[in-house]
Amino acid sequence: MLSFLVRRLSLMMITVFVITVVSFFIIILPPGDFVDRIVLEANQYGEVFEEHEIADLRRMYGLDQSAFEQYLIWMGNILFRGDFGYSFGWDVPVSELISQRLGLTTTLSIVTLMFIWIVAIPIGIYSAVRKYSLGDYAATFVGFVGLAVPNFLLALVLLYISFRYFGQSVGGLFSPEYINAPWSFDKFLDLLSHLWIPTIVLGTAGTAEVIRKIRANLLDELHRPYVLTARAKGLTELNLVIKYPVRHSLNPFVSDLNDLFVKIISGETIVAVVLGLQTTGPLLLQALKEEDLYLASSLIMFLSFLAVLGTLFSDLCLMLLDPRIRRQAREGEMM
Amino acid sequence: MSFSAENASYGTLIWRRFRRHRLGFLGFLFTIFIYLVAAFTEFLAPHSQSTYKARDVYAPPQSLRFFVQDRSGQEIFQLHVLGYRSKVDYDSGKRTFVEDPRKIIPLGFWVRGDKYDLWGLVEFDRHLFGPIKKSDRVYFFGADRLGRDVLSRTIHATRVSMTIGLVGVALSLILGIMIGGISGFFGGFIDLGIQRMIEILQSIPSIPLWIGLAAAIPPTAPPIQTYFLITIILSIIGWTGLARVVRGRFMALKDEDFIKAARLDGNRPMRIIFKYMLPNFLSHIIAVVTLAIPGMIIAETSLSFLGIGLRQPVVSWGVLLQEAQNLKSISTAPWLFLPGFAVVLAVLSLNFLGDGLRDAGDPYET
Amino acid sequence: MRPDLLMSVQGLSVSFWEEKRRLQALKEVSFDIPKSKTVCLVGESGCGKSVTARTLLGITGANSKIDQGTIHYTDPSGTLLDIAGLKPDSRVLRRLRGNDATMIFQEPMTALSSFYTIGNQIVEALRQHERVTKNQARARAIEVLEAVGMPDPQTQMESYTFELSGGQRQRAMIAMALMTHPRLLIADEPTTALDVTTQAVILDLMRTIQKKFEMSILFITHDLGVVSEIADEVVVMYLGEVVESGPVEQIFSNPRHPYTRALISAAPHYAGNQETRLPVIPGIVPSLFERPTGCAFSTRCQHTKSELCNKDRPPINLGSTNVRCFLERAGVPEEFKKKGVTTVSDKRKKTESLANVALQVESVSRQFVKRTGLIRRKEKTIRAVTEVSLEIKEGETLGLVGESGCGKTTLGQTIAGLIDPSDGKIRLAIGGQMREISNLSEQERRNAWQHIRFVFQDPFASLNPRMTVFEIVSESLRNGPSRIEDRRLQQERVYEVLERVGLDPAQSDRYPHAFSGGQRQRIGIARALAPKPKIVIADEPVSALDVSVQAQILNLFQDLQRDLGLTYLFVSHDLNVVSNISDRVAVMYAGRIVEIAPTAEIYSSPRHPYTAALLSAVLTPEYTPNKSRIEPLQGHPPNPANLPPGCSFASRCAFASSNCHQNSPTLEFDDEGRLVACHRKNELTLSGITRVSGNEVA
Amino acid sequence: MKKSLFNKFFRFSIITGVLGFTALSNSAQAQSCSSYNEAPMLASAVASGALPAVGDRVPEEPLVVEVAEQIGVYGGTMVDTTGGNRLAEFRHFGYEPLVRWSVDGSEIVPNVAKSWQISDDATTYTFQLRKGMKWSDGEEFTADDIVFWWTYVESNKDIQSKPRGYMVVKGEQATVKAVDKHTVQFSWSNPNGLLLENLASPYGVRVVQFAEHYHRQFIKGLNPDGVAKLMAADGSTDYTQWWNATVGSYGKQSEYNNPARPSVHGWIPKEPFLGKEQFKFERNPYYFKVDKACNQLPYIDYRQWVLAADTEIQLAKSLTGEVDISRVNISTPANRSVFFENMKQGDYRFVAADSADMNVANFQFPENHPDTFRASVYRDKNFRVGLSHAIDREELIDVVFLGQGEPYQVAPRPRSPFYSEKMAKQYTEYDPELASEYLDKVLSKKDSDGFRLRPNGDRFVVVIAVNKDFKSDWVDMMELIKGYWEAVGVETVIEVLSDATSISRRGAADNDIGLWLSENGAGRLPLLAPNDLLGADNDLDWKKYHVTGGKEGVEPPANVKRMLELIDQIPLVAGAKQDAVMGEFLELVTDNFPRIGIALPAGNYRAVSNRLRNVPEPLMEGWMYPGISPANFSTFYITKDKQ
Repeated sequence: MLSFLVRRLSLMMITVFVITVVSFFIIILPPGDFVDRIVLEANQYGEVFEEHEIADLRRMYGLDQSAFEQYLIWMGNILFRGDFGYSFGWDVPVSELISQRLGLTTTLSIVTLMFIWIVAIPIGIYSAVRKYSLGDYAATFVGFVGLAVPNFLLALVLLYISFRYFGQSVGGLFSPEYINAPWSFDKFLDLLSHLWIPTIVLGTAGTAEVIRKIRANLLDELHRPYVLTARAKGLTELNLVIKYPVRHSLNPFVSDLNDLFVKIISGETIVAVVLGLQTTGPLLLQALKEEDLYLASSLIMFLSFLAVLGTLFSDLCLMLLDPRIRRQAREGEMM
Repeated sequence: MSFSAENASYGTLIWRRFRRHRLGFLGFLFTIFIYLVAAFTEFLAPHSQSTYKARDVYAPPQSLRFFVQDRSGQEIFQLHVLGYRSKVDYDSGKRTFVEDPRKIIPLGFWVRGDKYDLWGLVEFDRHLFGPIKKSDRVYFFGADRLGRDVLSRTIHATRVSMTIGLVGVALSLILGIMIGGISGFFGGFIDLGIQRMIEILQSIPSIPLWIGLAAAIPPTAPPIQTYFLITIILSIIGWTGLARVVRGRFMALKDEDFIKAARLDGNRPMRIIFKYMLPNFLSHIIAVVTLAIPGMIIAETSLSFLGIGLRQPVVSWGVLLQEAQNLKSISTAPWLFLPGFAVVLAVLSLNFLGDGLRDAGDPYET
Repeated sequence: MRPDLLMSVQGLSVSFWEEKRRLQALKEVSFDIPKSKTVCLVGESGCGKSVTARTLLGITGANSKIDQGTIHYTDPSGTLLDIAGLKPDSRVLRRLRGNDATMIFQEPMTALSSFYTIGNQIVEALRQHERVTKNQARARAIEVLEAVGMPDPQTQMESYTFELSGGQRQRAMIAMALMTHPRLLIADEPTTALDVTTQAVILDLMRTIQKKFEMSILFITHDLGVVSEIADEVVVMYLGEVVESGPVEQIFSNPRHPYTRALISAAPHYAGNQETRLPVIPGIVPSLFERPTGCAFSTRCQHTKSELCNKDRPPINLGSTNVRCFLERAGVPEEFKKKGVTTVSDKRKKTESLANVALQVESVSRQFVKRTGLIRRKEKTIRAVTEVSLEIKEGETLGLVGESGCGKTTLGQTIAGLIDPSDGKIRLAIGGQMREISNLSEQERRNAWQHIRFVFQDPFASLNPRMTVFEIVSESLRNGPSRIEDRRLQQERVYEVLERVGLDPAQSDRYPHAFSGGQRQRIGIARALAPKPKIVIADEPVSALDVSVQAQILNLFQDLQRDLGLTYLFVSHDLNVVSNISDRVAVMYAGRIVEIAPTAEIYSSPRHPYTAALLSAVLTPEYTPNKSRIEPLQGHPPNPANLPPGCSFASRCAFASSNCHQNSPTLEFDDEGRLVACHRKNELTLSGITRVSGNEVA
Repeated sequence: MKKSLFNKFFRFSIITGVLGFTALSNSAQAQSCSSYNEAPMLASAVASGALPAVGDRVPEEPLVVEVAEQIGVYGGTMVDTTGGNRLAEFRHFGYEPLVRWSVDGSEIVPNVAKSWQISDDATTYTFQLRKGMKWSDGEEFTADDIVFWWTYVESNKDIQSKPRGYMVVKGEQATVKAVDKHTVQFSWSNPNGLLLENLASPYGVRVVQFAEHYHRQFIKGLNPDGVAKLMAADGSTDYTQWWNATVGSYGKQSEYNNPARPSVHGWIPKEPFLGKEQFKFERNPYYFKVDKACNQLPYIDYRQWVLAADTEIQLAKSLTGEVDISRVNISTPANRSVFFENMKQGDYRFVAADSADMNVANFQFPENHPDTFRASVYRDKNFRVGLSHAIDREELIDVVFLGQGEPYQVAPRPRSPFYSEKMAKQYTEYDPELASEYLDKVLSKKDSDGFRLRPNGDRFVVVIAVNKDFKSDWVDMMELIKGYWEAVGVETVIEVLSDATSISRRGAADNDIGLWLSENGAGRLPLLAPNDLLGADNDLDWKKYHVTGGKEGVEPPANVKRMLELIDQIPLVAGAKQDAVMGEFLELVTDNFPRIGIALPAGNYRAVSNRLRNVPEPLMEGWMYPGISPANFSTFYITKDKQ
């Protein structure tokens, strides 16, 4: 078990490391660098930099070095000093920018995941048990519509409705009075009251997918012999379905959990941009667009770390859920 | 179990099962419909995608009317819409439109309108439906900020959006089958390496990938090239899932008795792959592919939203929605969101179709 | 209802809805279950045995419907219930189900959930029906587990299904069914998935617990050997109908229905003479959609009188057994009047003496290596086959038997070339010369493959569903040195071989799904024969087939050998089947061959204790009152990843000495010139199948 | 015609000539106050002695600011949105240079400096500072602070390699010296004719941002050990990087982030705010401005910023009335309707905001394009005139700009002293036939579809690159223009770029016709960027020739040569001389017609919450006039009932 964890964690580290290399070079792939971006932006509102000022900026940001050197410096600082570098665009250390937003992203992602489960699992079960019933069709249809509406569209419409008809303050996950307040129960409630729109928007696509998955898996499981055994024991249909086939059908679902999680994290970017949430998404998008190198790289590193962590989590869940996998892990047979 | 037609091939059986899947079949019909629209956009759209009329900026949708009064005051049947009287009001920042009952715009089928090259071959100016008078305009979906017909633009966008999904998935499929197949067939270290690569690709959030790659598209690329580069970008991200499916299938099939039998029959690996393995997961792959197309369509809209997708003057649903993606449109010109319904319809149809295909995929399952 | 009855089923008809078609699964089924007796439901697959059992508990599923009939049952309080009239989810029925009447299933691996400990699932059976604390339920579970002979029940409570052996799983399943002290235990093919030795243990156990708990058992099986072993009453079903029912001794000694007789005679078994050709029932059980008018069996019955049997449904004829047949009205054939069933119709003609060696296997081993651990450095070696040597003569059939996991399939596939041996040599007689066929290049191997062909176990999985029969059979003719380029000649060969295996060449443009299991196995055989091979390796080719079809295929194998001079390596777990077809038999245990000898010698006087144990567990479809029971073989084979030192069988062997636990015996000639791998081969006297059937073989 | 233009310039030059004296008399007014009022929020601090009395905080001669509507009331919080990084909007509180633009941008008026004198040859500028003016930490603001800035920051090579160009004349850096405690002098050996304009621009702000007493500690040369320690604490190894990240000179956000840093702004941060989702600035109790009623400014207690990067969120926040003044980028004609729809709910009003730009956009022609035929076409004025006449500006304004604006060329705005009707209106009438006539003089051959051909028979195609991320309405505009130009036979390809892709196109030698902004059209702003009236920005060959004295580049035609000379002249002369030079330059430009304009920008506005008062109308947008910050935010107030 311990060796399993050690093995997995070291694999994770390697994966994240490779991702940092790949993403670093993807970020610098577009033509130009951060200084080009700010010069362009400045030009757009009429400001003109003088040549020496541009050179100064480039030297200051270390952009006069080769990409390889830049990467080594950044990685070296992370490894040896725990320093993630400095955001060009925000003029603050990357760690300062990320810490709070990463928390919000994680919260939002997890709440969305919860939302998807709470909505999709019962509906999926219902759809499978009452296959081809009116309810099944309705659930499938609504689910698919959720899948079909582009997130950003839904987000914008909900945003408009919320401020136009409910007069809710727009953008962000907190009301103004709580933004800089320390954590309290009221702040938490305030967060919840702002979370529902992004959660719904982010959750729709995932919900449809999970409903479909649960339904298909469960349909397979409902005809397994152990269901008959349980039925023969005299269990009521509801107890039986939940204790046996549902639990069994969760397996493939849990192993796909991470895909879902990664999708939510990716989808979060667009939704957060539209809704003006201060999560990592808009930060990353902006950083990418203006090649705020260390900010973008660090964000991707953290996000992919989250994703890899999600894989581990889903594997651990799987172990929790499936004694067979637990045994494999114990015996060191699992990757 | 018995089969009503004993000579029925595998494909026939799938089709028969598929026919019984009601939603799937409905999805199939709609999908065909949408692709037909994509094939005949110029003919089906009343106007070209770029025809504009300055006076009709943000004209709301018109409704179809059926009867007009002739000179004697008698009601006669004539499809028509009412033209607008409009006035700009700077204070409200708007052009206000009032239907003018005297401005009857008669509509008809097979009418002459904007010229186009059908499939780049024949020059033609007939349109399925539209105003009888060439200079008239009809806006069933309203007009956009340049006074262009949203319906016509939606129809024109169908081609790009629907084919981008198709081409993108086809590319992903080629990559997925090749890489997944290699991974699954050879196994061992190659498999391990490819699996790691897929894992890494899947752990990178897709947006940085998109942005990085999209920005690398040369700005001088003509629209058609941009279009293909965008599909390539979409498929670079899309292939991993397919590769996994293919690999899984390969792995499972490799141990099937009939594959062993094929080896014993002296077949070479290539023949085993193409004659035995591929046909046996083709139906599954088709289903997966069908389910991947809507993902591509949505992804294309997302790319456009991020401002790194297709660019004007190319119209895709993503481009149209991106143009509409602002509070101004919601608040004062909600009809600009109508292309969204096309997206929903297409995605729904393809999903239902894919679901049906998947359910029908294995005719031996009960 | 008679007071000695626990349950009485009268005129029960059940139908299913499948894809908008109504399908009658049971038609006027009637039988009784007496108290504390075992009733066996027998028949081939698709005869409605399981549906009957499930109907009794109301667990047939939502798409089924009881059309008519009654299931009378007196509950513990003395109330007479009609289960057929109760809603499946009614409280009354639910209280009965799993409480007063419990059920066990064929495959405990899938019938038990792998997600919960067996303790959890056993305890649940009790707590569902009785208000007991967890601890009480646990205590009772341990008690019951002990009663069913589960070793170390305390610990095993916490195990999962996949951590138990097949026998232990089935014990757990039985324990689960016994938790509530049921009065009726329904067992749906509980031993079919088990090895013979385990089957013997479980049957023994069921007999014991029946006595102990005074239960009635409804035992469903297709295996007449099992019936003869356990039944008090027998109900023979065919196509959803009861065709004959009666006491076990009557059924075996004086079967009145042609189907019953055919079933008994078609079952292969060792009868002192292996050169037998099995009597067969032509055709297969028809689909429920194609139920014949008149007598259900009329389409396959040798005694059908068309004017009679095809028109009306025969009435039930009471007598020594109750039988649904017109025969007695039409005139009973002579053979029916004899006691017992004739099991041999036709003597097998062996061709000339077996002189030339066709295949030589020399010290072949096969290991699989599994890497585990933190950096995949630890290796785990699974020794599937260890130092196997054997020879097969031209025209000979060598039977290879052993329990599941003993390595017989790996050996077969290694010889066929599907798996490379880790060690050793395999030689094949090609053109009068012994040529090594292991360790060849791909090209050479492809050439060798046409001489040595393989028949797979599963007739469904081994045919490519996307190819027509013609394509499948002709595939090997496209490759290799003797490939047939000419399309016409190719077709000729395919047609020839299809005819040879009893298929209509006109159907060769069909896809496999249009054929039944038996026909598919014929296609598989045709495919093997197409390039005119010398040797055919058949891996359990009949184990997936029904009794009647099994006989057809076994006969086909024999006919082909006789006509084409083929050499067979016939791999099977079923000693009855092997006895029927083999000239010699090799017995495998834990990857090694422990004994090799001509069939008659091995069956009548085994030299290895394991062979003897296997034979003692073999059940034959004959009823013998007061059978002398041999102590069934306990324990299970060692884990091939972790073989103990010394003789692998030592831990289960009644005769093991300390030497056996230390040194591994090799396969050597004993004093009588028999090849045995046993240290004590010259000291032991072991008995084989000595029982001689009361019904003399003709 | 020529004469009237000259007359105008002459009149204007007289006004500017006496500016310095006007300023003097301006400051004299302030003396009339015997005591000052202060914001109630400061009362307790004063009472407790933590803060000196208001009379001791305000300079002896505070700047008295005219209010737009009426004397305001103290209190309240004004809310803005911020895009987060690159805080250009900090102009909104940080526009406190030495001298500043008047609200309407027509003149330069005193700010930190109460008055100034310019030597006749424009080589020496002397500024009088306000006696008793304090930094926000209560230390006195003196001429030494400005000398400190010049010596240790602006011309410090550790911090930047060179000072900003306006402090350098013909390669000579300024001499900055403190004449006395409250007098500072900038001087060169050559005239620096545009110093005041530059000081009033955003680039002038830096002069008064470094308090010597505080910033000494960060200067390596003055405090080597201390700096080393500070850097070590921050884990920095590079001084330039560290300076910019922690102290920050112009353009770095860090310059506002440090609450301990003394400042002269109206509001100052109380804690570091960079990267925060929302933050507040508090009034500076030592602010140097008062109103006529002797109230110390600002009226508003707090300025609050809420992070909203996405424009739609910024818009939504304005629509709900959360924000007091809508941002410039969302206050477009296109959004006017949505603002109007939500006006009641959001409780705001429209305040007109004039653009300082000359035009919504201009086309620039690379007259030295590497493709020599193309270059020859672009050099031909007939081609440019033809294309200009081909554009239906009325329709375009109607469709794209909601009918706001008038057909206009690249020319000073109507209220600018440099306005000329000819320059603004020539060739703007829509006349396709006339256009064809002009074009026929350049490209007469046409193919069967009516497209004009090169001599070799290929179509002559112009490619216009548009950055959709910058001005999305340009894409729409181009779609119309493509139609107009193709109607007269010039095939036009639109290349739609994004921010990212447009970078790779910058400065490419083979860029075709450029499309860019025409800024600095109001008041005297045209003086600051005369280059923007010449040919393509990227077309450097002529300029290179001019700069290197003929060693590199391509020799320009005589009129261009003259224009380049005049551009050099403008900053070297002052007063009437300068205007004369500018006049000649503009006439040459008018005659040469190097750029095609579309329309005069109009119809801009800001949505201003109804509770916010004293907002002058019209506001003005721009960069060198850093609109809208010269609107005197310190005089804005929030109505008592809505605080």
